[in-house]
Amino acid sequence: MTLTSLLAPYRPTRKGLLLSLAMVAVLVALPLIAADSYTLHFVWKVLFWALAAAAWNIAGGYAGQFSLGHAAFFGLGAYGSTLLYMHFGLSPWIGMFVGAGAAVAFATLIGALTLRLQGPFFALASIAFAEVLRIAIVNWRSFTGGAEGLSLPFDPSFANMMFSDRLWYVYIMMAALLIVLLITYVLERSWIGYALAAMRENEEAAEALGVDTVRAKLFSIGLSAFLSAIAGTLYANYILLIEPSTVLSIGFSVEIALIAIIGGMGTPLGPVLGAVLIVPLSEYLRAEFAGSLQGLYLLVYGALLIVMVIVLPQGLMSAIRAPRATARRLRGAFGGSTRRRPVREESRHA
Amino acid sequence: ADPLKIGVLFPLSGPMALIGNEAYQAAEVARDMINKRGGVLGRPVTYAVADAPAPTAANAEATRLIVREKVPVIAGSYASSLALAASEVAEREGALYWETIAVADKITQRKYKNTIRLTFNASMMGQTAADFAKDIAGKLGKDPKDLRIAVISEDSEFGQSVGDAAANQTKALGMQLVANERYSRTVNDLSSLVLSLKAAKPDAVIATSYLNDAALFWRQVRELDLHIPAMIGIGTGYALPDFLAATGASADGIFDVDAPASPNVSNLPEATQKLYAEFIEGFRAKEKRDPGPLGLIAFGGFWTLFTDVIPRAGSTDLAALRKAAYATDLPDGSLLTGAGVKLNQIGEKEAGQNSRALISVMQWQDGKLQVVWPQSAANAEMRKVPLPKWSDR
Amino acid sequence: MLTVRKLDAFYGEIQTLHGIDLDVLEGEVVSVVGANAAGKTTLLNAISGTVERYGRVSFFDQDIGTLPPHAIARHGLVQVPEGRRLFPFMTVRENLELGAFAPHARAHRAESLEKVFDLMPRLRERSGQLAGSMSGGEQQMCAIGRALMAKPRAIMFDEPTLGLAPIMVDVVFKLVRSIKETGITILLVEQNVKHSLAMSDRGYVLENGHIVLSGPAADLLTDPRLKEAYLGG
Amino acid sequence: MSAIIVQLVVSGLLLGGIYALISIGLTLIFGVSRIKNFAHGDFVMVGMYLTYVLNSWSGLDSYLVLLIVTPLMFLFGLFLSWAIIRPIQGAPQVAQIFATVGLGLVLQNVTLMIFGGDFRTTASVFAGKVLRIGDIALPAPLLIAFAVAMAVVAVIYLFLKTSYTGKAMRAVAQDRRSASLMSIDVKGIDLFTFGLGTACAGLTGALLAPMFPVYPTVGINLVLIAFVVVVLGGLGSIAGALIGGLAIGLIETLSGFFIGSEMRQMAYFLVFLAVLLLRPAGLFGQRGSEKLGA
Amino acid sequence: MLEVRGISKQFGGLRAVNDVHLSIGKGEILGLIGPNGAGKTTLFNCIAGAFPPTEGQVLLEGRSITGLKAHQVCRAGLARTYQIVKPFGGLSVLDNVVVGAINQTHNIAEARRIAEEALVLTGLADRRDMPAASLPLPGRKRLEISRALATRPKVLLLDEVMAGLNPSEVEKAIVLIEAIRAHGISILIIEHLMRVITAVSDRIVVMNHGSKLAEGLPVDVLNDKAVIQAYLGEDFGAHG
Ligand SMILES: Nc1ncnc2c1ncn2[C@@H]1O[C@H](COP(=O)(O)OP(=O)(O)OP(=O)(O)O)[C@@H](O)[C@H]1O
Ligand SMILES: Nc1ncnc2c1ncn2[C@@H]1O[C@H](COP(=O)(O)OP(=O)(O)OP(=O)(O)O)[C@@H](O)[C@H]1O
Ligand SMILES: [Mg+2]
Ligand SMILES: [Mg+2]
Repeated sequence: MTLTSLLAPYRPTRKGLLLSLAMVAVLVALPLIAADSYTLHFVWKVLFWALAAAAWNIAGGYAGQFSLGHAAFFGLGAYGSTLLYMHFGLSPWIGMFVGAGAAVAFATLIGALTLRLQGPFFALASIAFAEVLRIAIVNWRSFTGGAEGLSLPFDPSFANMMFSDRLWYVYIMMAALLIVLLITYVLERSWIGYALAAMRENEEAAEALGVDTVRAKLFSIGLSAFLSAIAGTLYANYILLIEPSTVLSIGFSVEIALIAIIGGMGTPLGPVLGAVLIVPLSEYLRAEFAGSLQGLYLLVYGALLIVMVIVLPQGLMSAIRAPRATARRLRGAFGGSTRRRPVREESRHA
Repeated sequence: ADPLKIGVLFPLSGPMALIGNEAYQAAEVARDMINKRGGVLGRPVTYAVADAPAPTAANAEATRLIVREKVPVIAGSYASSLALAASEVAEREGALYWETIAVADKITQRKYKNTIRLTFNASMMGQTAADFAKDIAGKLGKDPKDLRIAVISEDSEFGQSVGDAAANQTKALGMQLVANERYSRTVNDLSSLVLSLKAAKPDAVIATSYLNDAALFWRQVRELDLHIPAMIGIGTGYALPDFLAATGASADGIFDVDAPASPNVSNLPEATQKLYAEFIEGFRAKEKRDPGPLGLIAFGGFWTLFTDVIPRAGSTDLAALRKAAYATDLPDGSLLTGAGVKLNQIGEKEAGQNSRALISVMQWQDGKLQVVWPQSAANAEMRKVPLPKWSDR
Repeated sequence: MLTVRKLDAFYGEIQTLHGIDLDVLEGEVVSVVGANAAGKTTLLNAISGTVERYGRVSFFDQDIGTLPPHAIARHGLVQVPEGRRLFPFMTVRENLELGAFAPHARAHRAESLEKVFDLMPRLRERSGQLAGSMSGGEQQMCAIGRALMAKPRAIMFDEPTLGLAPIMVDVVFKLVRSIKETGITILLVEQNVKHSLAMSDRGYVLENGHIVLSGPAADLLTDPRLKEAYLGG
Repeated sequence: MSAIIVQLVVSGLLLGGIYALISIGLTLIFGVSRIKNFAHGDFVMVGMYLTYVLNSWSGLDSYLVLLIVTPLMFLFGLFLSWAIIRPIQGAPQVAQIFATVGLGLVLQNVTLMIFGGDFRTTASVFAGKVLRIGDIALPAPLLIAFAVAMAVVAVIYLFLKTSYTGKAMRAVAQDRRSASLMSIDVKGIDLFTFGLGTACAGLTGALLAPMFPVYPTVGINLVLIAFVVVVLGGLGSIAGALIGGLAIGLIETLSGFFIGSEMRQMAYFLVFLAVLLLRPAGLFGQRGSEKLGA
Repeated sequence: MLEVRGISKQFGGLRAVNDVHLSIGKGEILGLIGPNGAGKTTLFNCIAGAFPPTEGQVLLEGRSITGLKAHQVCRAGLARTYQIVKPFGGLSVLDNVVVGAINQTHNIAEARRIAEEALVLTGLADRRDMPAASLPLPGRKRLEISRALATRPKVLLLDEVMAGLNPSEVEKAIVLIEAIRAHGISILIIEHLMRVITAVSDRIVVMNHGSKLAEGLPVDVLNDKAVIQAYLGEDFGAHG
């Protein structure tokens, strides 16, 4: 009734609105209550992954462009604002949008060149593009810092988007996430949302119904890239270190997509849900198993991933939207009977 | 007494886990040894362990160690990217960051007050390799200005900075830089690189490699019959027993520039010799094998912290710790590797960098890595300079 | 020989068949007619085992109600699916050969192939062509041929004339008739109700997943309820 | 100079043979069951460790051990297919990707826990042997791997084309339901295909072991190349895997020499993208199969 | 309304459509028949912009739409259905149709109203909330029509939308076609059911091997010797 009604698509209700406002209020208040910097870091991290996954979701979830190369956009944002800041002293608040512009340009290039590719072909092509960018950045040392990356001198001020108190970072990240979620909500309910959904389901049919799929693709990947780049800048100004083997890596791209999928791709709150689940889980596992048996943490993580996919292939969101069907699935997955047994008749002949 | 908790941050899982764990094991031996001696400041030492496979994790874990575990010092970390991320947190949150192994120059170039590094940096390694090449020019039958040097490196942050330093030093010393190549450490084949070198005809190759690419390179050098009169490796790739296992007898005569794996113990002061024996024994008992060079370095870092810095600080207060750290003055030969400790002071260039870090050149000789340069640390004579042609082996 | 009792079928949440009882005797042609979405395809699929189903199905006294589809096909109960569903990137000959995948059919592959080619000479002409590139009628022939290759004891046809030109509709109906004459039992789902009932022995009428009417085909053809609902006046 | 170029081409082709070998199992599984197995590189890794362990325990040469490793990996594949792949067969393709990513993590870390992170080298009488024709060097292990790659391609190609089981596998690839109606045990075929693909990975591992040191994450480097090869050659096409593998090998050595070692990967990614642009289904892909996707 | 001038389409060595001329007036229904593989669907694809014709021109209300992209053709006022239906399986029936309507208006409430109208017309209104994937084949065909109608076309191309309907359903569908025509929409319809073709077509064009074989009023065409031989079969009429 409560959460589900809020999440049901195309049915914005007053209750839903109030509920989301309440949730936002709680969110905003939360960091104030628990204010030690580890907690803040933790909250930041959840918000950060939610943001990255939500940005991915627009292309990967809504438009069916299953990208495994989003690290490229993210990296362009991180590198763009950081280079401008370090070389020209440009405030990251402005550099952020320059970086995002570069990401949009790169996305447009990728989008235009991969128009005909679908499914795994698109995914592989997106990896290839991201790798090409990574290799270029690694080898252009004089400008990009090469494999060593860039390390931002810590010089706290609002203009530098650097703060001694992590609370700032948390609120900035929260604001960014809320904006992206809002964009997603509006998009989903608008005609563009329909066009994207149609394109995702069947490109040719969408085209025949008047959807300009070329524009729809470029729009979705462009918007997604833009938002990913913003996330990149926010990341860079918090961690203060960007290096290609992290922010441009395939692993990073995969993790972003993973969170959206675990949560439920193509739903506004799916990425948030994914981050809320995955980040604490991995943090807990790492803290728990560090220093004991090496590898145990990733082993458990991998196993959980498998179980999750087997049990909830459509993501957590599907479990919230259709709790009963999911419960049945769960019972089925763990060997219980899902429905009454086949009828057994006494006599073999009718 | 209540225990003294020290933060320990290494990559214990993920792609850097191999050496991360080696260093962590050495740290455990150091803790056990100090506790046997009654701990530090009369308190037993315990570790708050953090596994940081990547910089984001390093940031998170460093924060956790300082804020939650309330550790006064974080020691680590082996990988430079982790050191950069974690030391940044230490600077912000107020703890001493004690780097024992990571070599990126940048770690001590950010003017951070709380970041100390006991080991050398990447540029020093690259320069040493070039210095060494010049030193053996005579043995190779060449005048240094005619010595043809090829620099190759894998393209990680370590390889790039070491490679650049080696290339620059080669030019600075007036030698011929005939090739300067980078490659990805995940390659499955280096034949094109070997063939490029074949065309460049170097007298010495200075190679910064990780392990699998080091083994791959040397295998293909042999297969493609490239004669390299002097092969100077830099870093762990050429030093690990795994390298020997992968290349067998053909490794004989290869140089490696690194902290000494088996320093000439007899050259060390008696106290250090004892310590050395105790550490080796402790490590063997725990891990059933000998420690590698990074284990030695890591141990030295932890041991200095426990036996010198914290006792002199007298408390775990940050200011006191920092003051004590910067006042450290251990002569050469104090650490197991033969190095000493004296930090560049705040305000100086590269504050927090140990100026007495020792880089040595080792050589594979009959399956053992012997220190052959500089003379003061050497425990064996250099041999096979130049290396015999493949057809003569 | 084919006995269906209390058969239910489900697509996920939705129950599509409700307690179907149906019998087909050896050598018979039985038609199932019904509106769109009545569940005719689902019925054939439930018998073939390709949808989730519960109930008793026996074929020549063998219980097949819980077997997987391939095992059912191996008992000689073969379906020609709606929309033909050939293997588009394989040649006609390969499609036919795959029809004889079941061990008992494989042994007679060569002679079955000759029989099929004799029955449908067009397929012999096209035996090297990729199945996906043939016209609808030819594809339908290939699908029927593929079923015959299995040495079936009974064939279930699901709308075999769907989308075919009138001239091909004739051809297909003639084919079905000649298959009946070889003694193979037939269960036929077809929208061309008049035509299919005319060649059937008995018929069932399916509505919303229930059997609402059954009996000899001739009686059904004249049944006023059927006439009104399905024969279009 | 010309000797160097000939050597580059030879080295490229030999390297390409390895890439082809790595990719065959992947393309097979991809083609028949539509499973995108991101753990494939880790299967190769497991094959390498198995070879290493059997070699060092029994002292048998790794080329003999191969005869044990391959069938063992077939069984391992059957088990994984039954335990993990079967339950996700109907799941959305993205979910499948992540199940296999998870599987890869598990395999990597189980080996890490058993063997530690050390690099392990497998002994063989052929390791280090080089066949020299004039100035051209042909390392024996590479040559053997290349020959095996050719043989495996030929055998699997013929198997798919002529054998009944092979045809059934192709049928399943094209229409699963139709195949089941033709008496084909689709789940059995899935199981068998996965077993076969895993056995190919195991065989690859055994052939790589004498050449490359093995460590828990060695598969990560292999799987991406394997995917590039498979998509370049064409989804599900065995001949495509061979041609794709050889092409990537050649591109690597030639670009490494003429442009610079740091550009090797860049070069093959660029070629890969160019091919996808011109032929979205890959060099040998069934036209339109890029839309099949799922 | 729609004029097709000398359209040809070549696939490699195969000339699937060869120099076909057609024209449809406002509110007219033109039947297009021919043996399987005659090139009817290919002609549709050329007209609707799924791919460009090798030769020839297509004019809509006198304006050339040749070579336009499918979505441009659609916006120009020409909608089509697919013989191999392509529903947006994951979306509800209603949402499928809304996609057609967003062409007309970017206001979703308005688009939904248009979509519901179309669903009422095609008789799918009671299944509006079902996922499209769960519709059986004929339902999907009606969904194709509904979506096409929601784009408010001037010309509608229908490709075998009645295949699989039983005789009484066919009768209802004929009524539906007439209702669509009553909205002033011109229709080009491919169908193999002669009952339908004769009932709705004002004129008929017969294709064979890519070329036009015959054209004219239904009675004339259906008694044409060549048409009977190529398409209807000698004993056509025995059952029809
Ligand atoms: N894949 C599916 N998923 C969910 N529901 C389905 C699916 N296929 C069919 N249905 C539902 O099952 C019911 C029966 O469909 P079925 O295809 O058996 O009808 P039919 O009698 O064969 O109709 P037709 O004459 O159109 O072929 C319909 O209500 C349909 O909506
Ligand atoms: N994309 C394509 N590439 C190659 N050949 C094609 C393509 N599309 C159709 N064809 C071929 O063109 C010919 C005409 O096909 P088309 O689908 O237009 O026939 P049709 O008249 O619609 O037949 P039906 O009544 O069975 O639907 C066929 O031989 C078909 O195989
Ligand atoms: Mg049906
Ligand atoms: Mg057609």
